[in-house]
Amino acid sequence: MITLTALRAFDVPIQTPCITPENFTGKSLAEIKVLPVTEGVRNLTLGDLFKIEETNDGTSNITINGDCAKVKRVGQGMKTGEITVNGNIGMHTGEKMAGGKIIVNGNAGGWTGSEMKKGTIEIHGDAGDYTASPYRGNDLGMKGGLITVDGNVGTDVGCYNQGGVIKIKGNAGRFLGFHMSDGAIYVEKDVDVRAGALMTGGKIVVGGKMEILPSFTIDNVKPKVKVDSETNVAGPFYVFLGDLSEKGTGKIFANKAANPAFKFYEKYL
Amino acid sequence: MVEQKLRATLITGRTIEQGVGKELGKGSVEYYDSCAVCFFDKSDMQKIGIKNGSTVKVTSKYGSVIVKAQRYPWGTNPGMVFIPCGSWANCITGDETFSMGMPLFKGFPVEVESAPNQPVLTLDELLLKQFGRNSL
Amino acid sequence: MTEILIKNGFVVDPLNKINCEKMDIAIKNGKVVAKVNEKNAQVIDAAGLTVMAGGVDIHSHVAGAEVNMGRMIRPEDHYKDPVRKTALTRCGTGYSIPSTFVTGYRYSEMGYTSVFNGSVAALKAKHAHEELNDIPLMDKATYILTGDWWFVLENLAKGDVDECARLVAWLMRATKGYAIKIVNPGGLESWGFGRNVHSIDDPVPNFGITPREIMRGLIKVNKKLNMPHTIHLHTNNLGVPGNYQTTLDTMKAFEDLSTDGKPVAHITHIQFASFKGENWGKFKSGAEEIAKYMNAHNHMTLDMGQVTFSDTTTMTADGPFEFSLYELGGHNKWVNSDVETESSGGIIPFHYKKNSPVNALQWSIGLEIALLIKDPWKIFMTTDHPNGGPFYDYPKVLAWLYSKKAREATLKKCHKSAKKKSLLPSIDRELSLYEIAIMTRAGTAKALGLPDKGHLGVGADADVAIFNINPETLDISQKFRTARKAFANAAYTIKDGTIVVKDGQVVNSQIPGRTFWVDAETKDPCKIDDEMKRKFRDYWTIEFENYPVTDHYVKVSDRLERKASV
Amino acid sequence: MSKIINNVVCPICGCLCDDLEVTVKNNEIVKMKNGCAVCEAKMVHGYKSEERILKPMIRKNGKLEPVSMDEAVKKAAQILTDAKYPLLFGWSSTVNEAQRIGVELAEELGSALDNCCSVCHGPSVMATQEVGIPAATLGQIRHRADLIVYWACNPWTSHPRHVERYTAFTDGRFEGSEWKSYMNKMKASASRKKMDIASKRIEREEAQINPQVEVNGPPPQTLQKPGRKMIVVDVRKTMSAEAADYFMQIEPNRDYDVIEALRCIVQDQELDVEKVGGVPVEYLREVADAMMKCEFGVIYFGLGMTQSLGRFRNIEVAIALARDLNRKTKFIISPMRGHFNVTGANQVFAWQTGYPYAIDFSQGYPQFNPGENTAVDLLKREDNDATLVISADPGAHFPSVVMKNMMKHPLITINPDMNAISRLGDVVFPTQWCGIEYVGTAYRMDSVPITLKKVVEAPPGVLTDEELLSKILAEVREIKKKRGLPVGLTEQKIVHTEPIEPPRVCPAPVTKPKPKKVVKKKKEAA
Repeated sequence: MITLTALRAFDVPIQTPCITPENFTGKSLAEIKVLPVTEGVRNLTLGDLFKIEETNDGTSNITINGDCAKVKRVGQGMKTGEITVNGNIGMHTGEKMAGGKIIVNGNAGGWTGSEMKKGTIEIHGDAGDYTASPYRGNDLGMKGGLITVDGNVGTDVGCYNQGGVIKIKGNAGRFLGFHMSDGAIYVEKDVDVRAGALMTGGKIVVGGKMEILPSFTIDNVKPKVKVDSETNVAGPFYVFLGDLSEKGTGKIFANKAANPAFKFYEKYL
Repeated sequence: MVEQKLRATLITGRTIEQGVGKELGKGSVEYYDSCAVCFFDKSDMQKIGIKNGSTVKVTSKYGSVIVKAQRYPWGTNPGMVFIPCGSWANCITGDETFSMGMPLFKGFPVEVESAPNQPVLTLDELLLKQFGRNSL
Repeated sequence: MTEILIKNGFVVDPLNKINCEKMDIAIKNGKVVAKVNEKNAQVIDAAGLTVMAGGVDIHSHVAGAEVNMGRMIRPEDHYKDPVRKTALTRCGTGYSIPSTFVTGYRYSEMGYTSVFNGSVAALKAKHAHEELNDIPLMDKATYILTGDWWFVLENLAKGDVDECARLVAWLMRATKGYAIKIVNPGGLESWGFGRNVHSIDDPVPNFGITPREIMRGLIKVNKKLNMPHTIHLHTNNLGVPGNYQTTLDTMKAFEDLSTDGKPVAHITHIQFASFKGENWGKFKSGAEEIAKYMNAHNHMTLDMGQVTFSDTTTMTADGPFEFSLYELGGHNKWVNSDVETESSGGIIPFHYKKNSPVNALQWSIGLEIALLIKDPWKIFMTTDHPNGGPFYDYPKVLAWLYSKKAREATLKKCHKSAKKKSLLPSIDRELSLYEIAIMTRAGTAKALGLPDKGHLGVGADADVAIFNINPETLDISQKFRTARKAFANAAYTIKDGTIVVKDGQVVNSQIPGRTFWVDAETKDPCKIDDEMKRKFRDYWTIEFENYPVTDHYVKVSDRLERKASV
Repeated sequence: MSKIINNVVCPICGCLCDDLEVTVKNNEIVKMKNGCAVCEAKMVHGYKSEERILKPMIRKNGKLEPVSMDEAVKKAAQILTDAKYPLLFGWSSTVNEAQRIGVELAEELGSALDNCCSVCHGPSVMATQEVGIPAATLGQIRHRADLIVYWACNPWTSHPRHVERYTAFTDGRFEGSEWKSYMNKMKASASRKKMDIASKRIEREEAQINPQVEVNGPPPQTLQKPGRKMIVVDVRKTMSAEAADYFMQIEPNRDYDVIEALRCIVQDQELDVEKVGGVPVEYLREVADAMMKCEFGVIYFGLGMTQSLGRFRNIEVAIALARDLNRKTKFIISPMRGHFNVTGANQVFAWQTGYPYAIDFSQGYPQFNPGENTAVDLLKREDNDATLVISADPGAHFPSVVMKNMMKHPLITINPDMNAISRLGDVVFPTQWCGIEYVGTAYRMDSVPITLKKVVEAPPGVLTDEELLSKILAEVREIKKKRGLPVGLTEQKIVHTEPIEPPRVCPAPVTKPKPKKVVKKKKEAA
């Protein structure tokens, strides 16, 4: 196992796509120390920014200590192994991840788990905007895998989701699950406006307050809903179908008790 | 009934006077006159007891600014106030971009109160107050 | 300027009828000369290498509003292919629409030295020239969309070919253009109100003219102006199943206009215009019919528009075509860009897949036509970059042309219905290096009317490509991958007498390249009076004086003066 | 002696009107015809105001002091090369020729490069990246449009001549001007207003946090009339709304919902709700009807969409609406780009790097991501430690909460006059007014390139943006070389207006080129 400890507080963005378990496998400590990274415009090596130690436990797992909120692209494209971050981490963490696990004991930046295919990301703090959403212009989002967030998430989370599962214990921002076509998003608390906009499939389950776009239509009321094989949530829930403007068949499950304002929809049932 | 504070939605944007003012020069009287103002619906003005030309203090989560009140000439928009874009408006606009580069310029809550006898700062005074420097 | 002597290479120079002969090429002051002093010259030992003239691409969308819009809307595409800055070269991005600098570098790395930009609306010609200036290492020129220019429509509807010719001469000068480009004649104007024309005899709404009359009129104009290139035509009904009939009708419509046996029109990206079958389900190849016609007639030239199976971006001035492509579904972005009084346009990102029956057959059609037309001087190699695939896929296309084995290797992976319908298994022809040189440089230079390009005779421009192919030892049809690699990474590229690429790497990025444009001198210039200016103000939203592309916009200008017969 | 210069291009807003008639006397503009009030303010007065900067300045002990150009350039280059991560921002009020050098400078520094569009129509660009855009040049609208929708914009104030030059009040080939019918309407409404004043209404009493739409009436019969129709959709009534055939007032931040509702109606979907964004669904139905029945419709949208809640998602669905409408008729949608060359900056950046704005060069190649590399986000996170601002005024147009972060680090400004940001600079450069004092290219809001003209001579010693940036770039390279860092090449300047050689007279194309056979033949040794 490799432990990276930030040598100082970082003031400008740092890009470290080299930090993945595969990339560290088979490298000596000296070789890891000279892996290229950038701090702002400067070309540096990993050893310039982090104290690097090795514990012989036979794995290439990585532990990062310190406030790394400005460190971007950790675990980009990783396929196996585990990265544990004790502190905050910056943007694009676990982007295009194809396997393995990332645990963040702190907050994660935007685009965490962007275009992820497989694997798990556990965030024990908050996650930023565009978590699990694809890069600009891309309409292929999270394909699979699981992201769990203990805190709140920002806006545009889970856009173009094609099959991933996202579970959020806190609140979620606007445009949750924008244009998603499959997969599931579960938010235990409140969701800001325009959840499920342009969705064509998949489901969004909201335990707290929310707002429904005019382009959704009420389908029925259900006592409980299954998020994935492990999570079942008790309701009752109003089930909305949409997004009509995309001729979609996505489903939004809005908690009945938390959303008394939706009562008028019942006349259509 | 005159109330203490008006809670309203703020929009910032362009006006033709601001356009003319900025082209004449940011230090010009025209720019000052056209930008250090806040437009109100007539009913809102009565509510907090202000008239055309009264000074008001507009406060948001991000700061506050003193500007002159003016009646909005078109239609009725109770609950909406408008400040032309410029240094004064930007004392109270927000830095929340939702990760897309665009800060909070339009459609967020502010509080307005009458602030008689408080000066409306000139651009240089305003910059000095905000950033501790100017061109003087 | 340095002198260069390329020694002992196998020279392939079809315009001079030299086929893989071992000889030396001498270069001085940017030109090929009879000899240079070996002591002063930089000597390139080309023993065991193939020496050709620099490649001339007859149709590629590398610059202009449409291309740049394509760049702008595809960040996800560029994200896959970043290009790092070096001490010699600028950074940028690649993939389906590379940034301008990268375009220049990548062309040069393949031994290309000239590129002709597919289409530009006159109103936005300044934009195209600004971008062309930023494409280093290449000579370039741009075609101007003329077919739906209101002045052309009006004068041809009146039957006044001479006045039309004078106006087109003015237009070429005003836009620093090289040739008359016609895209879906009449269709672009119809698209102004969301309509289209569906045959060459469909009337164009509001203008009382048909596509046939537009094309024939402009061929006459082209002749009267004595333009170096023929008209450059993108046919009606492009990309519609069954359109090979329209293409044949179009070609037949020009038969009587060729009086001296020389070509009068160039149909570009013929692959997209050779579809058979009533609908996409019954989609078939029309290659045989097109090739049969071409083998019997000499009044046309074509280029392939080959599909290369990549995630690319389609872009054309044919607005209605792009919308119908969007309507087929499966696309997340659609750009339409009409240009007042002149043109329309559209962009759709498109992924050509081997497992799609239609895409796979499209791939087959392009190759079928290229191989079934016997005379390589009639059909040239392009991918209609980026429509069929990016230009840096050219080595792949060449491999399919010179190696049956390469074709079979790809066909094996294609959709089974395409495999069944493809004519490729029945075609044994494999192109020689000589024929490849015709399809990529000699033939294109000839069709474009460039006497100093595409060959290595004395007086030719010193644009040379040297490939690591030894015709004596390498059987390119068998070892197609080795040859493909050689075509992708030129051993040397020489531009204007300077070595710019060595071993597939740019070693000098400071040669800007020239911009060709045609100045056709008519006996009476077209009348620019107040009436004309008033009309101009009515037609466009900019003033007459602000329309032309001034010299400011052409970094290195190369004016081709022509004497017109009107 | 005064001379009149025709067809001068106005370097102010995205309309780039090119029909100005400018009178110059003693190297000063004294009169201008055809332009709008804003144009007059700049072309006749503003460009020569007392606010003009004539010498470079450096802040010493808190005060700006004039210095020589060399000293200022050296200082600026020093700041930029010393910084760990500089930001180059602005570019929308300068010409393409300068923007080209700007990209090269950013590339050489490895810095962040952003353009003003990130706080105006950047979201429009982002939306285009998601769904494309059916657009057209302005003339297409002038000739053909019979339905013109201005959504969340007020052309009367931000693009004063847009309506008269390009849309409703202009005569095209297939559609005529509606100016006369507008004048009649104005007369009628003037008398109605008098009546209104006479019968004074009772004021509303209850306070409202969310402004409630009350002037929203049903769409009038005029939406069925032949000829051009103009609809304005906005959160408040404006002068433009006054001129429209129908004004639809919606609640702030509800553009997205209203457009989505319209999209559903256009696709024959039933809505469960009765009101969207404060507008009854039956009114929306009539608006959708007008959109579907027109021959050629257009939506122009402004900052009301890009800056309110939803940002680029608003535009994304607006574009989707226009796209859906193309299945029924011809429909176009276009942003009302603000500054005269903000479009050009996007174009130049895109062709040189592949990306239109929000670019980061720190990896040696361009990376793009609005929200990550956009100026406001960078400043908010305090990622930069030096800033260069050119031809823009974030001092007046960025929220001061983020400006405070910019002020923590050195600031270089390049602007012709003392705008708010120049007042705050550490190194302050003067520059010429493009379009008044030097020639260059700008792109109109519909991406039509237009050449700006030079009408007067610049004050002595003041350089153009292009010259100034080239100087800074050369100095940056000098410093990097001294530090032993690799540097790029300076582009060869080719200054000529005529062909390099006498024009070639080619043989007619019918004669096949017959080059002499030439090449020395060598027998093989074997």
